[in-house]
Amino acid sequence: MDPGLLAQYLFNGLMLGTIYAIVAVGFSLFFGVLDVIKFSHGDVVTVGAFSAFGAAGLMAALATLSGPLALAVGLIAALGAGALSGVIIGRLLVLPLKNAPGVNVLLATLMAGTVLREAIRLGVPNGGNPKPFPALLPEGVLKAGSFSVGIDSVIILLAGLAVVLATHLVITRTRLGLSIRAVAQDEEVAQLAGVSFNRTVLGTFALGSMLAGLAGLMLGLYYREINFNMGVMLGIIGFACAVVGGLGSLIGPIIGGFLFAGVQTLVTVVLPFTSAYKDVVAFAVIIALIGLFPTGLIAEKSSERV
Amino acid sequence: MSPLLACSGLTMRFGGLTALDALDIRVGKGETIGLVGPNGSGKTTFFNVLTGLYKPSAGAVQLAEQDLFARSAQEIGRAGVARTFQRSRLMLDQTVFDNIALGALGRLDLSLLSALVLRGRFRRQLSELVERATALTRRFNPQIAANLFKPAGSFTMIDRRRIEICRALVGSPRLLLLDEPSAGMTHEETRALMDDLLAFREEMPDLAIVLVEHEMDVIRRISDRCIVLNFGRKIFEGPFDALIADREVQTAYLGGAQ
Amino acid sequence: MSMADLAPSVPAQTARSGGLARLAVAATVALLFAGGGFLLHAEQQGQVIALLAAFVAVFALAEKVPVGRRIVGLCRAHPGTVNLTAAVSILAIAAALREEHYTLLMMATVALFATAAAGLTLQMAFAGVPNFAGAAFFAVGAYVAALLGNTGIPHLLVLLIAGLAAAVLGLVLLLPVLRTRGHYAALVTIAFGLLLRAFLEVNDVLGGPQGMKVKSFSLFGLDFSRMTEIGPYDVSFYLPYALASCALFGLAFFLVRRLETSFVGVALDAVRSDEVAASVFGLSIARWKATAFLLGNAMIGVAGALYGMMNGFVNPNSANFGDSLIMLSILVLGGLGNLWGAVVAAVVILVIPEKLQAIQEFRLVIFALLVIAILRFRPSGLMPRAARDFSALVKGGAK
Amino acid sequence: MATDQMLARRKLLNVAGAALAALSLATAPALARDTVKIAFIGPLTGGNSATGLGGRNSASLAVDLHNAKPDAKYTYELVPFDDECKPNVGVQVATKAASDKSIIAGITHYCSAVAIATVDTYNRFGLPVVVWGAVLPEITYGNDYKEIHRVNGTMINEGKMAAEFLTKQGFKTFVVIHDTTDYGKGQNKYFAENLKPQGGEILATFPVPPDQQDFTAELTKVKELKPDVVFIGGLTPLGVRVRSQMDRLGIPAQLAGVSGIMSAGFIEGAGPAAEGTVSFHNGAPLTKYADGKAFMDAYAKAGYREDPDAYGPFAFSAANLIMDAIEKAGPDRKKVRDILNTTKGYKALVGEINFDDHRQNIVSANVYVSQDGKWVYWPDSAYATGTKKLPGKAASN
Repeated sequence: MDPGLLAQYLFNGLMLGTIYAIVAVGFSLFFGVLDVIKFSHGDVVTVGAFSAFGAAGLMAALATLSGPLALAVGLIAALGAGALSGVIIGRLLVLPLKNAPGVNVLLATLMAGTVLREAIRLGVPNGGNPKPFPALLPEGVLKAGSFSVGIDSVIILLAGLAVVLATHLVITRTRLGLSIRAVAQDEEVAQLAGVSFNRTVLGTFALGSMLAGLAGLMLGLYYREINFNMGVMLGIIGFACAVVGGLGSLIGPIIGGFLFAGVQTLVTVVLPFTSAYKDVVAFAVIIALIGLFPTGLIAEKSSERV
Repeated sequence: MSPLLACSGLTMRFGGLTALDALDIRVGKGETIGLVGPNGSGKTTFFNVLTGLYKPSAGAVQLAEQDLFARSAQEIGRAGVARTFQRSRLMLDQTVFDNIALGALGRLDLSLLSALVLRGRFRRQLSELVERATALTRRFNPQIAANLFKPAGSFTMIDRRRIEICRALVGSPRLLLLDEPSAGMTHEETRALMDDLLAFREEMPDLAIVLVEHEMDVIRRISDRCIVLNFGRKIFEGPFDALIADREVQTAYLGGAQ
Repeated sequence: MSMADLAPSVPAQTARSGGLARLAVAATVALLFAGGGFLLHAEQQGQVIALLAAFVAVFALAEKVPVGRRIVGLCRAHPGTVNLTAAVSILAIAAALREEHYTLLMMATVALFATAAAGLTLQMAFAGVPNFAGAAFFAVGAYVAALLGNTGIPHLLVLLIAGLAAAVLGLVLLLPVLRTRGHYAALVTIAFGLLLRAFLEVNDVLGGPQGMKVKSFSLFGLDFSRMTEIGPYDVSFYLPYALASCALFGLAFFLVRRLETSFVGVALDAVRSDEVAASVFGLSIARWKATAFLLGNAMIGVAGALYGMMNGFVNPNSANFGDSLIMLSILVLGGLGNLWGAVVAAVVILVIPEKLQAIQEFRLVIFALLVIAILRFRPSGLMPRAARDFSALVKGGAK
Repeated sequence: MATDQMLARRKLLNVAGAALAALSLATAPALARDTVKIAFIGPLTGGNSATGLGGRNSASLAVDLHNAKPDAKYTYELVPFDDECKPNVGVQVATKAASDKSIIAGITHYCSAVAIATVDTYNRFGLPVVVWGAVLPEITYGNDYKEIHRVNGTMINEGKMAAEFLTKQGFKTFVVIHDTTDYGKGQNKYFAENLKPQGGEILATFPVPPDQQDFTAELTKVKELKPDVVFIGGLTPLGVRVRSQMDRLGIPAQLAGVSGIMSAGFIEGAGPAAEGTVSFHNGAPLTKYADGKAFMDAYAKAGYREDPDAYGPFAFSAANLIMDAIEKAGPDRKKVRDILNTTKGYKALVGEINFDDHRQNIVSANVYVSQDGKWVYWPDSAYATGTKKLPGKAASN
């Protein structure tokens, strides 16, 4: 195959994988501290995208803002809205249901996701239609033979990888990260050691949901189009990546994300005319992998004491 | 006569860590063994290997001539090994009876046919089991027997321990493994529980018991023989009085403190 | 607090005043069903809201007022009376509303989804095997009905085959489901549901995205969709479907309750609550999880087949994730393990949104908020499952 | 609930504003008139709700305007139902509407899967319905139910027109991306069928799930194949994503789509990249019709929160068609059905409505092009006159 096209596929796969990974890391974080699946995560991505869209639009309407400034405003809006919705859902739904069966939390957050999604659909003017996301990054295309890539795509990819790295640093190097790890290991011991459980949980929710908000902004910048439904499938895929990679670890969901994107891209490349089967194949791979690695590729440390 | 339980060269490795190191342990019919050792010395691991929760790396395990080495938990359970757990493993939402019944399920008719259609056999077994559970629990505390169909979670800690022991006994095991039954209980409660156990012991003279315990008082009162583990190795075996005098045992405990 | 705590104290008292107690139980159940029937039928917003308020009040009374708790205890102590009254009430409602197509359609839908929930109860509430692909197995049943409906095979047999097919398809998942737990197992079923739907849609063998027509159910030569009168009465063709669906639910109810009140039930609960303890005491975790998973899927498949026959079509969209979640919501909202709870929840989840048609595009958001409210304030569901009490089955009472 | 009624009331007041003089005349006789109910069924929640709400608003506008007429015999009440674009929910609400004897007729369905699932129900209950948006041919042609009518065209016309027009423009090689619903699959089928005799060649066909977000993998393949045209068989979200991502990968091909992408949403969503996209749609543009501007004005004045969208005018026309039939026949389903069956030369917003023997409106598809942020009727566009060049042509030249 033409190396340029190969590079193109590789870049597409990397990009998709980075986005999946960022969403999946959020799932893994929540699971780490609280053993819950927060299924509204995908819709928080949408909230982030629409907040950035709204903020950038508002700024553009108020004054003619230059690209970087509008981008900064969009970024703050996406992160803020993501964190806020994460904390609200954590405070009002997840913490109170801490002792209920896991499926209750799952269902409650799923419904919370529906509320977010419907609120966007009903609240944004013509919210049922896709919205064009403004091009806030420098335009321009890098070309090499048949390989062409937008400068903005490169920026988004690098930013995405940087965010994954930054999250790793937050978890391993900061006080919040220490608390998160402590609570994830043993809630009781962490509390005895003076780590505030509720604050840590909410901190984790804020952090994970900020990642989701950021993913929303990145999706908007990359696809230049956002819609109220964009988070649904992304949420499921992110969850799948987190589980396949290994819940509760940080590197697992990242591997899961790239794996899922890889399978999807590969099917389209190898079997282009049956690309409709790519989800069939991707999910079959998921089932097979879980059959082979019942606790994820990066196995969760078994903390069960007999 | 060969002993009831015979472990030889029993070894359990987790990665590079050797949790059990070539253990030779024999338990005779009707014997009560006190198993002691510092934290992390391999006592609970020994139980977990013996009950099939961990697969041993090497060695041999026989229960009354039956080979149980590396068998599944349920095979071992059905062979007549029952246990309690250090951290209570009662199903608190379920009734006392359900918890105790679990101990006997391996020997009951669990076919779908008799559950759904041919209920006569099920009812007979149920009546027998209810009677047996009532008799068992009554010996420990009549209050439990009177409330057999209340959730286990509504009982006090000591009653929960009792229920757990009843669960282990209801299936008439040949070997009973008790993992720190006194954990989390006061002196008085522990004493009362041991009294119950000793009283019960007299009715089941063939039952062999291995008891993990930190309370030396308990060990002294009920064990025929003591075994001390340290770093997965057996460092002592003999009567309780000899244990107190043994130097190696003392350094094992004191050494851990240094 | 748990209502279960109250149950054991009741039988002793009721032994003396059995007749009166039974009457009270029957009256309560009949009243609840009458209310449910009105709700199914009510169209005016005012009526709907008043009925909903009445139900909330009833739940509050049953929980907070001594008399209410007493009656709940009585109901738990007399399951036979409850079930008999329920059956009679359903027949009475069906007879009274015999010409109301839409109401009967909703009644049948509720019964069939409750039947599917009974299958999920075996899997999730008893054995603890998560199944997030309920709608997929439901659709499998309907596809089997579509394929076999025209072949001359008696339709009762088709229902059975549909159940079998759903169970067999579930075998594919058995290995990963048995090897995993919790969220991992949940993902296996989520992935399966998405996979099946995508496959049905892409592949034209089973009709592609348009799906297939399903022949209407006929029993002993009696075509359900052609029944417009019974004796002197004009009836909706949905009446036989409503009755058959309720009968199917009755059967599922019977099976699940029998299993629950047997050693199998004890074994399943143990496997769910504590795999370690269960295996130490000689239970095979794999055997029980597999049993529950396959039996549950079979039940879902049978219900799906009848649903397909009633609707007259099946398509890949029937297997969507959203519908699987609807089934799950029914289970959780009703109270895991309580089948009457599942019926109440099925009404809440399937009928209330339809009654909310007047608020049109705001429907979904209001509904989602309602579910959140229930989960938040009644985390163990509308009607929590009672602890298993064998005392009624033991002759002479060992106590 | 109370707020909801208030909302409805406010909407009514808005309409009153739209036809202030007429209304003041009409209020008095309106009290004496009998009320007749008409059902509207479409997707009001979920992914296709934009079109559904646009249709509902348009139908409700038609009803309000009709009620404001002083010489109307009946007062009409629109009863909206949400089919969620789900076939089983569709059957439920269809049963609900059809078994409610006070409902005389229905304006039904945008989603083809739902429309095809419900035809049996309408036939069984004898409720005459007019389909306002679903384009699957089988809805009218797959049965002989006298109750089912359709004002919009089918995808057959669209596919034929697309194949003819695009080959005539000189395009030779095509790649089709269609969604795997029956809408997308059908569009693909009729386009491909009609393209062959015209001499066009399809290099590749990519069936994709309708909710797919990322098309870079497919489009990279497209890049490799270098077709003249990328043809979209799907709805607006799909169209927007493919259009935006084509840009990103630097694919110069012409984009053409079916009526599913001919919405304000496409132009808004794709932004400047929408320029030059070609679409095929049954019926002529609103401005071509005498009442088009009046409709748009009235719609704007009524203050709906959502746009009428591509199929709003059809829902509006279907509502008027039904109300006029009821005016003639009275509130009797059978009579209304018979009158609807024989519709010929009915002047509607979307042009003249003529039903064939399958009660399918005979329409011819028209070509539209996205120009300067609007969908422009091809003959009127700068592209037809040659001032502008279709992007695909510019690339191939």
